[in-house]
Amino acid sequence: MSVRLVYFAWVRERIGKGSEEIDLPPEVKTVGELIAHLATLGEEYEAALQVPGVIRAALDEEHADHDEPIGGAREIALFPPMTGG
Amino acid sequence: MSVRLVYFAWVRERIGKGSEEIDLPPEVKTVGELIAHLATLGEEYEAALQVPGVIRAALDEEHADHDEPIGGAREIALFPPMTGG
Amino acid sequence: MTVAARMPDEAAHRVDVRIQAHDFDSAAEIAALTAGRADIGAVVTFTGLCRDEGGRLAALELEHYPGMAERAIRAIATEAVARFSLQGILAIHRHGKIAPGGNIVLVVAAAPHRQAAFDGAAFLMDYLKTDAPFWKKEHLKDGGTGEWVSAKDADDAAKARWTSAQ
Amino acid sequence: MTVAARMPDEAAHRVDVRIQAHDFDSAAEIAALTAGRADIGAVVTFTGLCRDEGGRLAALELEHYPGMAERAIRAIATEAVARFSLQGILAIHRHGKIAPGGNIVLVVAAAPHRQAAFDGAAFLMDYLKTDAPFWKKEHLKDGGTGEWVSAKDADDAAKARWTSAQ
Repeated sequence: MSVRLVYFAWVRERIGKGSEEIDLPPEVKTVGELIAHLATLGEEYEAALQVPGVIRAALDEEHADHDEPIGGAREIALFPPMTGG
Repeated sequence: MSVRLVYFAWVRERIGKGSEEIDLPPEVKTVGELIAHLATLGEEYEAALQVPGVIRAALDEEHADHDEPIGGAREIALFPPMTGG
Repeated sequence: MTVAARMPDEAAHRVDVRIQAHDFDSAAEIAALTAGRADIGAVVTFTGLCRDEGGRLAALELEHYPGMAERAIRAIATEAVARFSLQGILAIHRHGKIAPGGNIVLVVAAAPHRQAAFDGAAFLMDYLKTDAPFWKKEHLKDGGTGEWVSAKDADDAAKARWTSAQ
Repeated sequence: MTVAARMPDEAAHRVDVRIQAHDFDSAAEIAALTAGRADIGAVVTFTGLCRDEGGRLAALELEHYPGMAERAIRAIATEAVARFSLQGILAIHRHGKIAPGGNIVLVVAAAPHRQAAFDGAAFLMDYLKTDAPFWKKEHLKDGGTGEWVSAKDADDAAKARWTSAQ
């Protein structure tokens, strides 16, 4: 399954791009498993995702915990804790 | 001792004037005693001050409880609970 | 200490209190409180307006005790600045006849962070409601003069939370 | 129910959310929220401004997740209206580069009485701080690019009070 990944703030800076399409390996079922999978894709991903606990995620623009199933989400966002307001 | 009394809102309306100068009888030492004294001065004062507990007072523009001594205050204000804001 | 040396400190904790019959311009007041400063992070404003009470009211008439009104609000505002480390506070309270939809009171509190600004404005309003010498009388749409507005127990309770929380 | 019959009710509980690069005009927004109404008694505004952090900052740059930013703030604003029976709520959040003293965020909450308006604005700000997808990066006066601003535990605590108080 192909999904669109979008990155923000220092996650984006460290990975070196704002978005990409990837094919999800069949064993990646949850947000946490996706983060663990991405961290194996190279140094830049490792640098961005080295502390998985601080990474926040959204599935199709809705906040999602790490144990949440990705299901049929088309766009998955990964980013640091938010600092708006 | 002569003091200036000022009245506001329904206290003013019931007494029928906004201010007056009166001579304080020597036995009137506190705000509460002043209110009791005024209530004897006629029907309009009685109507204004019939429930002394709701009457608020200020001595020279500072809030004062009923047991507070009038001391050398030059202006004594009597009024209902405030409803600003 | 010279006047020039005192200026920045006074400007940094500005207390501005005005009692007036004419209307106010919230935006101009916010701008004046924050103009030329880059240390303010949060501004909270409270505007109190005249309600028509379901179409019943033609106006509210606000009576006040002129000297004491400014003195009482200034005392509350000064305490708010000290208690919440505000960078500035403004209170404007109108008197006279005010039609539904019209402005009655404006409070503006400025602080480095949002909690202090929220608390400063709420504190000033809670004390102002019970301690500032203003009284509201209703003028009815049917032409009659209505009642003096009664003080609310809820306002005393709102004020009390600032002492119990200490 | 006809559209005409639905209009007053919708107008009575207005939720307006905007994500934009350009500045906002607080006074015009307050006026728009209260225009033509005589049932609003209290309006609370919160304005968040860019601080220079003791002269260190040249600007903050706000990055955001466009679609989700509006969706997240709209969800919080809609909950605030329901929870505090607000008559209207507005949130404007800017993105892009903002200089010290400049506006970042505006919240306006309208209600019949002051406590609901204060609570509505504070609730929206507390949730917005932790749930709206915005990130601040510092640009330094010395020309360098500074750090991404870290999330604060205090902001999580501020949000938590709205669930523990239930």
